[in-house]
Amino acid sequence: MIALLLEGVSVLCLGTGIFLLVSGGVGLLRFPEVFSRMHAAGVTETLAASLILLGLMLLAGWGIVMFKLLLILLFILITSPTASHALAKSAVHGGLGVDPDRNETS
Amino acid sequence: MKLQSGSEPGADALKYRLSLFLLLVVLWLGNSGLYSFLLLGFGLASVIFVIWVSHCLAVVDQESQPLHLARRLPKFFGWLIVKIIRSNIDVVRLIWLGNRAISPCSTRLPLGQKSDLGRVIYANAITLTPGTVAMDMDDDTVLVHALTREGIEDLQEGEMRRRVAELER
Amino acid sequence: MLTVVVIALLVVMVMALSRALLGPTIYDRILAVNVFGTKTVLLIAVVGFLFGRPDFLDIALVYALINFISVIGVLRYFEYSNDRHQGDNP
Amino acid sequence: MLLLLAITALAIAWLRDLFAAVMLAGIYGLLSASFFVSVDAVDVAFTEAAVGAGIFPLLMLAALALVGRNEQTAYRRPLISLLLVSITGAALVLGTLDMPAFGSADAPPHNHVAVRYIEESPKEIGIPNMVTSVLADYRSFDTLGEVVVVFTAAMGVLGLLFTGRAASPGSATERANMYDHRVLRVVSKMLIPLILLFALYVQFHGEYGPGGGFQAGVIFAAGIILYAMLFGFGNAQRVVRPALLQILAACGVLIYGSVGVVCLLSGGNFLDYSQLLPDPLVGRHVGILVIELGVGITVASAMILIFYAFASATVNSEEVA
Repeated sequence: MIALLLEGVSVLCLGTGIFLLVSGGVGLLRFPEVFSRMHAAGVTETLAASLILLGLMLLAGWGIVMFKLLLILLFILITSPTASHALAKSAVHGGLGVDPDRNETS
Repeated sequence: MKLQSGSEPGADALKYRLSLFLLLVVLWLGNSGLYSFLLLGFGLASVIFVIWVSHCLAVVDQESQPLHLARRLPKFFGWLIVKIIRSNIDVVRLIWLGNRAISPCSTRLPLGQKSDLGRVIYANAITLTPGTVAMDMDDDTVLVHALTREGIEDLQEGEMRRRVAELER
Repeated sequence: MLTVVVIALLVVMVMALSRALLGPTIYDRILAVNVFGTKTVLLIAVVGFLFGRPDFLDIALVYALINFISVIGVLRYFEYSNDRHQGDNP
Repeated sequence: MLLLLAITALAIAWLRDLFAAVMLAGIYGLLSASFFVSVDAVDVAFTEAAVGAGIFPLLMLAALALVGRNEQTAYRRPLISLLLVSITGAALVLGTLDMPAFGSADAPPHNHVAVRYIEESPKEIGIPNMVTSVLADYRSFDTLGEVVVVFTAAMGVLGLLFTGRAASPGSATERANMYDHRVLRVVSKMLIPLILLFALYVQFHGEYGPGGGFQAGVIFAAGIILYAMLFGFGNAQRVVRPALLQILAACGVLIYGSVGVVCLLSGGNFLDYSQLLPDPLVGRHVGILVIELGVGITVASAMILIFYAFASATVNSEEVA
């Protein structure tokens, strides 16, 4: 019973993960400029990745596999915003698109 | 960097090193899965070596081992997860609605944190919630880009900032 | 179910790859590489799971790490060369 | 998957912007590693992950910083080289025609040494990861050769580029960089110890799972390179001194070689570890551990040295310009 429940939840997680993943991919192709695309990439990297790894963790059960999956998840959650921030920052400094002074008042 | 860590009292430096030690030991044991005498010995040697190297590189201090925040972190993460889920739904909706639905804009928001660590947590929390990206930061403002006007307004209400500030109180 | 996940991951990887090819700016490419990297991490984790080989998770972890470092490296280089050739934007 | 690989490779050749080409090369590395994973070649995938996707783009970038970003337009029509490449390609294709069909059971790799490796290695060496036992025991000469190659490459690059002049530590620009990137600084301060520990974990678990000296060395080097990129080359060189690294790189080769000599002295063949200790199994085990350590040390120091060499050459050319 518990096992069945776990499997159901995990399938739910994986399914939602897939949907988010594909949505993020579509956004990556569809949005007009870098910063918007960055938000779409954020979708795939935060919740989609977490859900898929969570689904795997539920399938794995307690043990070393779960620990490693958790480690990967934490690593992604720490590094992905950092990398996005660095990217955004260097895009702004590279003089791309957004002029903060102009948009501040609008 | 050197100056910062050098000026700390000895007891504190020891505390951070101890916490790093525990962290590394957990990492090794969790990853290895083999508990033979030989490998545990290697593990201990590796942990000590890494602590020595990190000490040389001056990366062990208050910023990398945020012990003073540890007690309040779980509550913050709980809130952040809910926030992330909600903003994910928003962004996915926008993606399928297409380009007309979005109105990318950027603005500077005030930072209310005392330490660099607090600012970093705030910036990463902003970036981690899809729909808003922290683009640049100086001492007291952060430049945020959002997919929609609502995203900015949501941040301007300042709940996230208040929670991060609470974290380092 | 896992097979579906693998297929979805491959599809998203193709999307990221085409974004990397299309450009238009260098930042788009870096973003695409970053997305591609995290998807590879997931792909390897899932494939490892499918084959019943938990060793794969080590590789996935190395990937996550290497991906982060190389993105940072690329950005660092890029800022650096931007300083060098002022106004030499893509 | 292979199709994706081909597309990426074509795009790399086609792009004029070398920078974009490097980015794609990173993707190419990731792709080929996933391909290796899907054919179950774990160790190869591991190496590809660390080298092809990580270190290679970084070093290419360091080289790019040296030579400038845009490919020179070719003035001469490179007809001769095109011809040469075509001939070589045709020869290679011809060569593959002689090879047995993919996956056929009577192909040489399946009935020559592989069978022996697969059937005997658990008994003879007693470690679970067959790849490690093949690399570090049956083929330890080859591996020694590879380590020497890495070492020589590092020395060659040093001879060409390294001016011996370290960047002045804590110069104004470096400090500005650190201050600017506070998100990066804090996060990588948390991560660097973990990366280094993970490298050592890979080093010592080479016998049980995918991994070993090469991969561990590369990961370790990547950790240090991350530090160097964020905290300035001057700072990194102050802590991890190039002179020390040169000694270490030599030491790694020396460790490997001296294991062989010790084997000779104790009455066996060169690199025949079973002579190291009374119990041949334990002896082999120890031998593999020690040479893997040697490999790890050499690879890590060689990679960091090469990176330093590029970086300092760039900084110096900057100062001249």
